[in-house]
Amino acid sequence: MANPKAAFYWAASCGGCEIAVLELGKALVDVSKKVDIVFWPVALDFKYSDVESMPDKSIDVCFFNGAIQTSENEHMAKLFREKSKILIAFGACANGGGIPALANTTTKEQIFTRVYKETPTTDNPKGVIPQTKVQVKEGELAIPEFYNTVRTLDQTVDVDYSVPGCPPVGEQVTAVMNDIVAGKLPPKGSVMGASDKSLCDECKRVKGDRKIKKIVRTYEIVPDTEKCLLDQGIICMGPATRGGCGAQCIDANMPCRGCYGAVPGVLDQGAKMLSALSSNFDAESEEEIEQIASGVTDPIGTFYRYTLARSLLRRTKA
Amino acid sequence: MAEKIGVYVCHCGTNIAQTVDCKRVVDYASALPNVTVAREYQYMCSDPGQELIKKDIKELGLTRVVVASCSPLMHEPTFRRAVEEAGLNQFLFEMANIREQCSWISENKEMATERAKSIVGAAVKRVEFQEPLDVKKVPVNPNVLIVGGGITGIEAALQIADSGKKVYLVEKEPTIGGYMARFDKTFPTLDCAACILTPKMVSVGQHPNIELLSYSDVTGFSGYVGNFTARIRRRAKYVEEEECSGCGLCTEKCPVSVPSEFDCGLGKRKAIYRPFPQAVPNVPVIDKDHCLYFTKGVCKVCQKFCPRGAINFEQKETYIDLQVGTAILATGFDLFDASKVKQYGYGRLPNVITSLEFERFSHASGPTGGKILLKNGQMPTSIAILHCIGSRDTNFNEYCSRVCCMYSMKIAHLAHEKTGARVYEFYIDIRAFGKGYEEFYKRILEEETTFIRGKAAEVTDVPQTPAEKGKLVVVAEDTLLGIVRRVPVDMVVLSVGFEPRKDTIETARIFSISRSQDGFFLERHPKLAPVSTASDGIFIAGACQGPKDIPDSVAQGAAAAANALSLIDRKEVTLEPTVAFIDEKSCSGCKICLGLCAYNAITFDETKKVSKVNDALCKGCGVCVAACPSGAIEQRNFTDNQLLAEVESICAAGK
Amino acid sequence: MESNFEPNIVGFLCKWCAYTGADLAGTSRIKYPPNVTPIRVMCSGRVDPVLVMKALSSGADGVLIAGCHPGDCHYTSGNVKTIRRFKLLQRMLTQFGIERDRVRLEWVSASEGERYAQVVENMTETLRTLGPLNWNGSKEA
Amino acid sequence: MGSRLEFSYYPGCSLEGMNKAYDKSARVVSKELGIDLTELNDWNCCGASAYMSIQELRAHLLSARNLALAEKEKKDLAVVCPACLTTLTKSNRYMGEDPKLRRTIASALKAANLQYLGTVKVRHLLEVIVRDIGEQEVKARVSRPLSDLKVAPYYGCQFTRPFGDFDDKEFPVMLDTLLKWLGAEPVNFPLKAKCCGGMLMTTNEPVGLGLVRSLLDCAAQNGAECVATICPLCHITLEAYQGNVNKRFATSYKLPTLYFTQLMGLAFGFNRKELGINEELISSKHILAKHVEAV
Repeated sequence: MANPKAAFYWAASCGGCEIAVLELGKALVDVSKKVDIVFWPVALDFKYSDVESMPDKSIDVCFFNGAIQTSENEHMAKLFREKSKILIAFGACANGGGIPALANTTTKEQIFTRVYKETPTTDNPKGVIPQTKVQVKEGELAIPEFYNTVRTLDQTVDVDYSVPGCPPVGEQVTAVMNDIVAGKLPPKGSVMGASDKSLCDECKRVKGDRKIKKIVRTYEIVPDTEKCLLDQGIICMGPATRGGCGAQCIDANMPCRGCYGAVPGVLDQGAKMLSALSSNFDAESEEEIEQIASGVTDPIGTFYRYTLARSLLRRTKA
Repeated sequence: MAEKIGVYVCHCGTNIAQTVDCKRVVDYASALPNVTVAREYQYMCSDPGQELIKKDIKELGLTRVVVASCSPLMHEPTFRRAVEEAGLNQFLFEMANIREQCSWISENKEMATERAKSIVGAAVKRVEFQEPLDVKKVPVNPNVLIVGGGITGIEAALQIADSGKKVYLVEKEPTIGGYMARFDKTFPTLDCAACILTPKMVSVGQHPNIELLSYSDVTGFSGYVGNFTARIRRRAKYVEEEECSGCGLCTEKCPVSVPSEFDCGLGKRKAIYRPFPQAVPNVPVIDKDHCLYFTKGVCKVCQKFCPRGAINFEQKETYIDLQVGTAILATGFDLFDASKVKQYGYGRLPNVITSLEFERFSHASGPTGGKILLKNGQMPTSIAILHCIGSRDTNFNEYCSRVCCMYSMKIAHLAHEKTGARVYEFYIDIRAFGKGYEEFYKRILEEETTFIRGKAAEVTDVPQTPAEKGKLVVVAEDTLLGIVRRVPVDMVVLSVGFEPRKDTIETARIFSISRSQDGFFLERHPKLAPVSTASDGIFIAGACQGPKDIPDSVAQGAAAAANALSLIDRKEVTLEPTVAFIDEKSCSGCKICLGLCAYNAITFDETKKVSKVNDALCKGCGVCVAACPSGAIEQRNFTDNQLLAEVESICAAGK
Repeated sequence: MESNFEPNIVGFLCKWCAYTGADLAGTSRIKYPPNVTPIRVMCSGRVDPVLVMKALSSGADGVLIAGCHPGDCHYTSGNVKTIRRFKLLQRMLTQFGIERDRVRLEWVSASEGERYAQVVENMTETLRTLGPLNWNGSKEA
Repeated sequence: MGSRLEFSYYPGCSLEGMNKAYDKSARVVSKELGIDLTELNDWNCCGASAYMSIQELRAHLLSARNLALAEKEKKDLAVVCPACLTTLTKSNRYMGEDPKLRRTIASALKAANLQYLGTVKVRHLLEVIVRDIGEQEVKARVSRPLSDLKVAPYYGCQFTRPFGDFDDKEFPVMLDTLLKWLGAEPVNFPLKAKCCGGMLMTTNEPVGLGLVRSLLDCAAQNGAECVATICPLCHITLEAYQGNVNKRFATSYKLPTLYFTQLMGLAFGFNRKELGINEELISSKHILAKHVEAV
């Protein structure tokens, strides 16, 4: 029997997910003996037309990372959906919008103004901003349209599985790939390569009395490495974040930022963390409570760093 | 398998149908997914209405039922019982309140109908997610805690004790008896308060089933109906109760005299004292703030003279825990502080006194031996009694204190009888509604008391005529004559009203019961459950629920006793199963929930590394559910899915 | 702004105080705008911020959370947790661009029927002026 | 609203006319106490007097305009006339409680490019001095105590009624307290919150004069050497009608009336001219000479 065909693609993302795959190293070589890679822009040169010319459902599995921020992202998502038997939302951006989705706190217009007009390094005396179509003497040039709101992959096309993480952790990726090669497929819609409990389950730190007197940011203190960061006033997203990463950030004495997304059954990761955190504010009066709450300087950026596109509200009011 | 839902829209006569187009609500419900049948009916709570539901459950195989009618506080138990009788678990029923919070609040039929649809839609969506739940039964501890030893608490205690059940009667003061012990005569029969009260007090003191804890208060109350634990603080009396024979020698010998609280400060008492001679228990207490030994380290005269060695200066305050199944609060009231109404000059003008001070003057064993005297020692020749002090007054309390009209007339009678003075009553309305009350009013009228219909505007010592010189002048608009009158008198009696006790807030908190807008304890239903509270097993009686006279207080004391006894005789009670539970498979052991439970119902299992909820301790508030970041905690009958279904349905209805 | 816009408000009312207070408003036949659809919870402390955000994202124009007055909570301090969550939630909703008046936390005791009616009237009136939230509609690019 | 001791000052109509000395002395003592009174720019009639009972909505509008102006200046409003206090407070409260009234007023204010969100508090200067400044600060400035000057503290009808939650409504004590701080002796004055008769003088003078007379009787019998006032109308009525009282009742009262701010100013060491004390109808010279050295 022929090896299964695999494709990798990155949409709106930093490329870290691709590097995470590359970094598998020897494990990747082992896997690659069992699969034929038909599309992988980070390592091999293919054109979109190569994919377009493939018969429908001829790719066995597509690992799609990145959020959907442009018409090109959307086009490729639809294309890979058509051509692939299994479409996997790979990494935090494809799953929750990731860092690119923080663009949802602003607008396309504001982004263009900042990027093409205001940044100190920009030299754009005519104030040109990208247009989808422009006439040059050779004819009409077109670039993809930039959307006002970033979406997740599954808000764009039907998705079979999710592999969370920014980026997904190596061992987990290897395990997922091996499972797929071996045909060990969970029910559609499952999250692969992650735990079903929150990160606290695998975090070794000692959890204390949960009385939060003041919110501190990581640069303000040197946290005790044995004690739960939340007990020290640092917002750690661990309680509201799916585990499976091995608590690597915690091991580096940094709080969890929530890249693995919500725990199964939870509708909105940010709102849940907000509730878990604030319920334990150590204050009774409105003023004191307000005082502690004011320590959360950027609630959206804190609670929805990786999942704004997936959240209930999804973006700020335009 | 899809659920089969039956929806029943009640007209409640015209209460709902007048403002809500029930037909449209039924049509709307019929079209909702999984609704097998939707009907409307005149009175769903009637037997035929309930039969309608039962028949449909049996014949159509309904698996869920929604009744759109009144508030669940009204008829939820009725319909739960009905569905249960038809073989469906009672928690597969949901009530949609389209009366109290829909038809009754609107005059706009269109909007009210739309709202009713929204409310019914939410209930239909919610009920799909409801699950059958088992109701747990727990035994009832037959011991009863009664807080407050006034006439109400005394009545309740005797009723329960006589039935053979154990009563713990907790009283803050050194003696039971309450306000009634301080009164002279009682209206309308004019029998002396002591004559009818003291035998009851003695019975309490001697009853084998009553454990009287005087000079004590309740500082904690936990548990649930049938199984409460009350923490009692027993203040130090510095007198050993078991040793003391009540001979009174200590009081006699004590060199310190201070104003007596019992006599409103008009008379004196000693530093070691009984509030009054018939006190129960007949044991004195030492007032630490005035005792020479405690203030200056010398004296101990009482100890020297005590023939039984009962004085113990080393006695300490102690705490005891009592196990009880029910509690009756009969904590009584405070009298309105007359000095708050500056225009009547109480505390500023001599000879302006309160009604309770009058009672003490008039009492044979009071500070004047029953004589009504002015500050200068003379008898008054004219007395004005001002009604509604602090009552029926938007500046203070809006409610009527219910007893002042009657006791004011009693005072008029006593004043007239004892001094021969001319007596004026300044009243707003005379409320003589009880048995024999109107007759008493007539009697007082015939005794030539002058009734002036008008609330006094002020009492002043600034004369306008020579006749007013040296007098207290009561200024009032006589609303029958339509003139302002100035009536010079020697003495003014302020008929002060009732107020919630100052510690009502604290008591309500300890017992987790609510207060009504006027600050008194809130009964479960003003008409149908006057001595019950929203907390099962906790009853209220007497003036702590609102101003009451002696007959009503006694009636309530007995009623609360009957309620408690009925609960005890049931032997077991059912607990609402709407508690929280933790899904071990989802719990990551993050401990976010641990410190949030007000009842310490959540514990951490160190071997499994998960949190656990103790069913018996959980009160079902749902605080932990909302906080759990893993969605591992759910509250039965208030699950996320149920509430989300309601939210979604309401939002969809608005479009 | 639509002139005859009627806001759709989701109300989370605690069973012991606010819901009973709302019932009392009805029993007393106090008239107020029927713009709130009540959801009964045992305690305002059960109101998960997720529920509030679900309501806003599903098309509600406002959310009212009403519970016992601080200190009077039937569950001792459930409403304190509500305040804690509400304060932080408000901060975040403001960042989302949702006007503060759209999500309100109010204390209504079982005896304050009149107050409940006033709260609803006031909130309805404010939301009529603010206009529809229409979150779904405003979301797409 | 800004710092507690910065206020928009609303003098009201009478302080520009017959009660100039009140205005003068209020500004002087406020400055001394560190209370920043900046006259509200472009203020208008408060809406008091008969207006409120005849054209209630319009009275509210007048009031609301003043409140809106104060809100624009981000300060609370300090007043000295109890009638202004009552009217402004009434509108402020009613707007807070009645959404319909608020809406109506909002649309009217909008026509004048104004809006009112309800953030302004209306306060009487006496209350600000007694409650915010307090005993220590006031006493610290007393350089010339009004040693044992017997004063009848007269509040009039509107200082606390119906809205004054800051003092007893029927028997206020705030002015008594302040007078004690100044070294004066407030006499027992049971009629301290009774009607001065001012509003009756034009319609039913005999009744009005009777009221003035009972006030004077009461003050004199309790040994008062002067009356301290806090209301412009009370002040004028008590002072200007003493002659008529004497004529009608064959009495011979010559009881000086002084604004509480004038008494404060004296105790603080200001001279008479700065406080407008030379402008009164019944001279206070003799009593001041007796009690306040070298004024």
